[in-house]
Amino acid sequence: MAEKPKVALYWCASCGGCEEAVVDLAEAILDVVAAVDIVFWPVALDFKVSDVEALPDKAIAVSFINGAVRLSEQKEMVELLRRKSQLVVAFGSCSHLGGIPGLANLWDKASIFDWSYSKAPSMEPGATTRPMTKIQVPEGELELPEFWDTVKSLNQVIDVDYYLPGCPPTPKLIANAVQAILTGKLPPKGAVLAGTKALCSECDLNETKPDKLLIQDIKRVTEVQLDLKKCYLAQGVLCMGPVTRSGCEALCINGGMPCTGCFGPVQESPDYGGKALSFVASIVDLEDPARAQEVLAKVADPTGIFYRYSLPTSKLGRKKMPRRK
Amino acid sequence: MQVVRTVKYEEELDAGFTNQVASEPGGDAIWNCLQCGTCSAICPVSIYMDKTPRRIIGLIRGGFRDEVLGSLSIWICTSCYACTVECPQQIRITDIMYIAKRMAMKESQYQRFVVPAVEEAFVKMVRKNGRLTESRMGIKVVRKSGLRSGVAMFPIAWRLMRKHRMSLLHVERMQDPASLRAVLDALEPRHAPTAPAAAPSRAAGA
Amino acid sequence: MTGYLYYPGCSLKGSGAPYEKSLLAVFSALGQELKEIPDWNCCGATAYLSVDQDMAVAMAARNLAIAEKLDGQDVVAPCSGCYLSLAKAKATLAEYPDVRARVTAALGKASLPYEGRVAVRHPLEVLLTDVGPEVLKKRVTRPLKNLRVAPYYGCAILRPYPGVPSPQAPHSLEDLCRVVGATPVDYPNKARCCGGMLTAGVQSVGLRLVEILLCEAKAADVDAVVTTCPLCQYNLEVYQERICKAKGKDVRLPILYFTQLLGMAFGLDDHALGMDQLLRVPLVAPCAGVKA
Amino acid sequence: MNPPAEAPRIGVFVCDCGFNILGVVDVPAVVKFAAALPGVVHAEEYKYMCSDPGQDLIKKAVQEHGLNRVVVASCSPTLHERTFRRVVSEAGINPFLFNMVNIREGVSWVTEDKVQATEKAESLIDAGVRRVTLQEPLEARSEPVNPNVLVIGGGIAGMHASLSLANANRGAKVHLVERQPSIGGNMARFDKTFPTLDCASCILTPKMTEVKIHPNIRLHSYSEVVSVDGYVGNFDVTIEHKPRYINEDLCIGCLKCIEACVFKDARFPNEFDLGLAKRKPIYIPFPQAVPTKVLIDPHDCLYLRLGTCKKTCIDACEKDAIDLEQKPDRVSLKVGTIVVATGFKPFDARRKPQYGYGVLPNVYTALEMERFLSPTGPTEGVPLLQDGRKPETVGIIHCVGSRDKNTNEYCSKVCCMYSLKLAHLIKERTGAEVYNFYIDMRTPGKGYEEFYERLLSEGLKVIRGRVAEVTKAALTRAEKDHLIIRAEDTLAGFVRRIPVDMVVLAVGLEPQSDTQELRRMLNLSCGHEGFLQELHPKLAPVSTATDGIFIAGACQGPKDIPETVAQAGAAASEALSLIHRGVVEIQPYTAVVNEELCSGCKVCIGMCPYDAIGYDEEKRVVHVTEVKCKGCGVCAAACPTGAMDQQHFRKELVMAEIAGVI
Repeated sequence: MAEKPKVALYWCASCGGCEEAVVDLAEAILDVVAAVDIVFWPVALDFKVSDVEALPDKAIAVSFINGAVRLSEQKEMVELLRRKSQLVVAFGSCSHLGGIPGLANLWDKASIFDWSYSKAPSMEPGATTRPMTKIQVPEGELELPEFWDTVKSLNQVIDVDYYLPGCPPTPKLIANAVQAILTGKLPPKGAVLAGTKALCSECDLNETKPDKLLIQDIKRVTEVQLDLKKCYLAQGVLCMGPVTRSGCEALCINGGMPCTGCFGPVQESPDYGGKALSFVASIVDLEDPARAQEVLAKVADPTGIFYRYSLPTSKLGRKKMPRRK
Repeated sequence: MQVVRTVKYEEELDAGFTNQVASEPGGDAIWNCLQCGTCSAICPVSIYMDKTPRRIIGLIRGGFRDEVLGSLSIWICTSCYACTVECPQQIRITDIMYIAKRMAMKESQYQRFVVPAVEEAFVKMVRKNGRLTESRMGIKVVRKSGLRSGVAMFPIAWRLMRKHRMSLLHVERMQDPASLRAVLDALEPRHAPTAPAAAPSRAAGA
Repeated sequence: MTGYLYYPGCSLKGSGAPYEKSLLAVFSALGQELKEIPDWNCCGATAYLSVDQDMAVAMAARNLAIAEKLDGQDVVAPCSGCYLSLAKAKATLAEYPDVRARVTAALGKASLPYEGRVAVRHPLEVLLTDVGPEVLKKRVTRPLKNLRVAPYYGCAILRPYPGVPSPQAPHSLEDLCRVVGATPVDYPNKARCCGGMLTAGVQSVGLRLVEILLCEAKAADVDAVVTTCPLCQYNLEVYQERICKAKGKDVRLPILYFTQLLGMAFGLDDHALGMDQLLRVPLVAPCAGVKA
Repeated sequence: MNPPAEAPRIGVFVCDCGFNILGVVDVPAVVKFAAALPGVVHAEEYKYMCSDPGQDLIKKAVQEHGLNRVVVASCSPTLHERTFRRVVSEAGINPFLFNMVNIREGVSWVTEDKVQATEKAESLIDAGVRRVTLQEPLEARSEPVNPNVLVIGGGIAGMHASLSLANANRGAKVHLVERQPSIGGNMARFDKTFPTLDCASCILTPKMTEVKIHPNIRLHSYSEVVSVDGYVGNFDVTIEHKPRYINEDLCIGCLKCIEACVFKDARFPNEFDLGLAKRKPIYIPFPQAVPTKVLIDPHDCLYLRLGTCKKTCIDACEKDAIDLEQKPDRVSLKVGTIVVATGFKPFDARRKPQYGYGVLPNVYTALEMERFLSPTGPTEGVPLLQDGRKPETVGIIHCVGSRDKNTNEYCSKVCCMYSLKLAHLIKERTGAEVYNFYIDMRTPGKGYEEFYERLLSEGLKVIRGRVAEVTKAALTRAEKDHLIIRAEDTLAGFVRRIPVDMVVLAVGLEPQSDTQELRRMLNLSCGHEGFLQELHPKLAPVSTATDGIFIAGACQGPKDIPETVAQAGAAASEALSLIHRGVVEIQPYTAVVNEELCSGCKVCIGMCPYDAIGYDEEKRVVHVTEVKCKGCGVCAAACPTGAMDQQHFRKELVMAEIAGVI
């Protein structure tokens, strides 16, 4: 029996949902486990970094890495895995585009620490504790990883072969990706392993979208009783379907929530948030500029909505912070 | 009957006057005036003015600085804004009257007319107490406008006092008038560099 | 955030005392809180604007800044003159960045940041739109039937920052009269100036304007003129005797505040409404039946 | 996008434009710079590139250097793009492989700084060269023109345009659509017309009859256009005929049914008389109406409102023309061109409450006064007060709703003249003293000033001052029971109060209230005052931004009858010229969809101002109707995925151009 291909899974700055998604493969995971040899999966199995370091370079067939990169330790780990792997797959929105943690690029380390350790309401007001990278204890010097000013996507740190988008990627896409890797039927390097068109193309509600999609008001999901059989955009609720890559089969929409764009932009669009912004501006149909402003102002937190998953990989990248002394 | 020469030579006019008025808040639309006379016609007191509001606008546009600042009209204006609302060109005529009043005050370009004098007294009192005491103000008005009007006002004052709507003793004032003065003082130095030395700012006892 | 902030202005603390009394009584009868702005200052009136624009705006804006510092509720300014000064200052600060820069800097010296967040309202509009005619009608216990009233708005709350709807053809006072059961007469000069400060400055002119208004009301055979402004009320009320004497015609008429009219219909006590402070005791004949 | 088939061989031609460009830009340095750019094989300068020698120079260079792309750096493309495209085309290169760079209006005319000007010219040429490298050859296409014409609006403009078109005798139909039951428009309401004072009916009625009997005109009265699709030369139109409850083909206009109606008295306001006179539920709008057919107002008719009536009208009709069950009926037409002549709406005088219209008695609008003065009007030609007396004094207030930033800022142009006309007629019929209150008396036009002088010599009182208010609050005995007009006599310098018996408000002209819907249906644009917008105020005054649609009369802006008729003739001639040519050329700047990328999200459909994008239900992608597309690029900008692109303005081209500039 030929040696089973070695597989590693790792997480960086992420919520853990991507790990859940792997577990959510349900019975299919047994097939995967039978087909591969998992050599590193800190969430589930007890392997040490030294085990990985001990492997020869390129010994791992594929590493699935989820989460954005924002700590020096994460950088070290992904560089290690890159060295040891033939293929690296950025797994999930955070790794692919920067993800929700990427919204931290609206601040920097100092302002984040300021809030988290001093200003946020606390049981212990006035505490001044701040994480340090080095501390002396009787047993010797302890070291903690460095926290970066800027969150990065995986491809901003190491070379990435494929991307599995989604928050998290759907079981079907994961299974397809594993299948493709196992059978060697791989698309060109750099491909996003999902649909090529935007989500509307596979959304059932697209049929109900009026030919002239123009809205007079913007509503939040909490403000309306959504008609689940009618295109949400036509009901004034911002759905990012038109801007977002397909492949999820309109999972959220079928579940009664509009698309928030976790699959990111289609290949040809350079900046997800910019396109999303121009798309929303396009469909708001108001003659009176004052009223239009009023309605557009109802898009609470535009950065958070239009760049929810992709700030680090957008043309903006991050907010420019004032120079600190 | 005296014969007067009315021709105006260009050098007697102030070419910059119009721009000066137009650059003040509310004066910007003055160029749009059609001279239609709606302002004069709707004004409840234009019939008492030496120059109707329409003429005042026309004079400002022509650079007739002295004629405007020396006119009675600007002091007759009751600031009821009827002209401003009715003007088909949306010229803020009331605001322009105020602009002219302020210029006249600053340049002492007004006859010893009772209205500007009363307004100065008002400003002084408000600056001191932060608020206005009507009875004290009344006395000042009477002093400015002469004994006869004072006699005429006496029965009115007496009746108001009996109804507890006026008192000679009570002074209406803020708890802390200094807090207002701090704000006003902060605005004071603005005038210092621009005001000509010969015409000290009349804006209330600096 | 409930209720309103209350900006009385100087007149309501003096000759306009009946206005303040009736206003507070009516609002409290309706369960609407009016909280006086602490240590308010004069709005600047017309006089300050004739002397210095920035200071005039700053005077008014200081009151608005204090209101902002509190809960930022709407500011109710019953005196039409104050209403106009405050509204105009707010508009000037919004429209002219230079003025705003200078005035906010000056207010900053007194630690009063100004953002222009509070709305300036006139109580007539508050009563008819926020409270609403239906609620007012329900509270009426003594409908003022048989009472003919001349609705007189004066100038300041109609323009140019209208404190009541339809400034060209206002009907708020008429609506209010109907709410209390009284009959508003057609009063063509209802938006004409009362003479304002000219009754003090240039009396011959001021009194002529008063005379026209009173004659017209008299010709319409009304029982009272209803006003919304302490200066209008004062001008129309205190010069009646003098005009009678000078012109040889009877122009004597009760001049009421609209809040007094409302208070009467609510069945509030005459003293609480400051009725006894009016120079001309009103409405003896038409209200005799009601009072009994 | 495919890379260009052959390697680019670009020629750059820099124009001195006399001293216009040369005076500020260092042209020799620019030429040197251009020659060194990638793809450029030839660069030269010339004094006037647009001149014949300049054009020859380009052609010669194309031959000599084997150029396949050309950049000309000179003036604005609006001036000479056409010229140079022709030149390039004559030299054997596809005209869309040419690019024009503006270094005059955009550079030399806007600065005196020679160094910066030269730098800017260089970077613009760099951008132009990068762009032309990626440009693709394109072909303009042509389409046939349907000879039928739709004319919307049956006032004097629409009637005149229809007759001009119909008289060309092309064997095609003119479809004239009028929403009122009769054609004639506002002009039919007038008694006389200025400045000649000839009778409006006398000149209008023959035209109305001609429209009715003309074999080439199909009149759709009491009808509205409900939809227009298609494009120049090929419009699909749907018209709805509103039910008259009378079979139009059978009715002979004998009016016996009106006589027989169960309502013995006329009691409903007559629309034609603006409510000043009354009619029955079954009526004809006015005696000379065309078509002379009766109609029933379903809101007034007992049977149609309540379902019960003796229906005496049916018994009275000998032709069995009455059909109380009639329903709206739609017809579809194909036309090649459209003339819009929907006219104006008089300003609503209630919007100026200070003049008391609708509140004070004896205050009327000018149009109402026209009816009073008409022999067929409510008072048979003599204006009367509400109490039946003749007025002794009448005030005519000019500029009601015009020249007023609070309502309409523009001058309505016709009010001064019609006010003078009304003054003359009122004086003539009643002997009243008439005052005209005006801001400026505007009487330019043939015979107009003479008319003004005539009125002055007739003793018309003119006061130069805009009226502030009309009130009934009298201050003197003479004012009692009068309307008092308050205005400043600005020439005398006094405020005056003038008591009059009657007030006439010279209301201005406004766009029809449904102009916006019309604009959307036809894809036209409106000026900021709301009138339909012409393509060019001087050089294309009756054309619109939509090819094949022309405008005439007051729908384009206030104008009097002579000017309206002239415009109607012009619109007809523009339409005829298109019809005669027979084909239309379509610019190839159209949008194209990459179906591989299109997700069918439909955002572009709502954005397209020309209705050029449709959705393919089968393929679930959008498609562009090339002939409708104007190449505005809105869809390409709005497309959330980059599936939509515009020919000649593809993203790569624009990005390349930007890269050259920065």
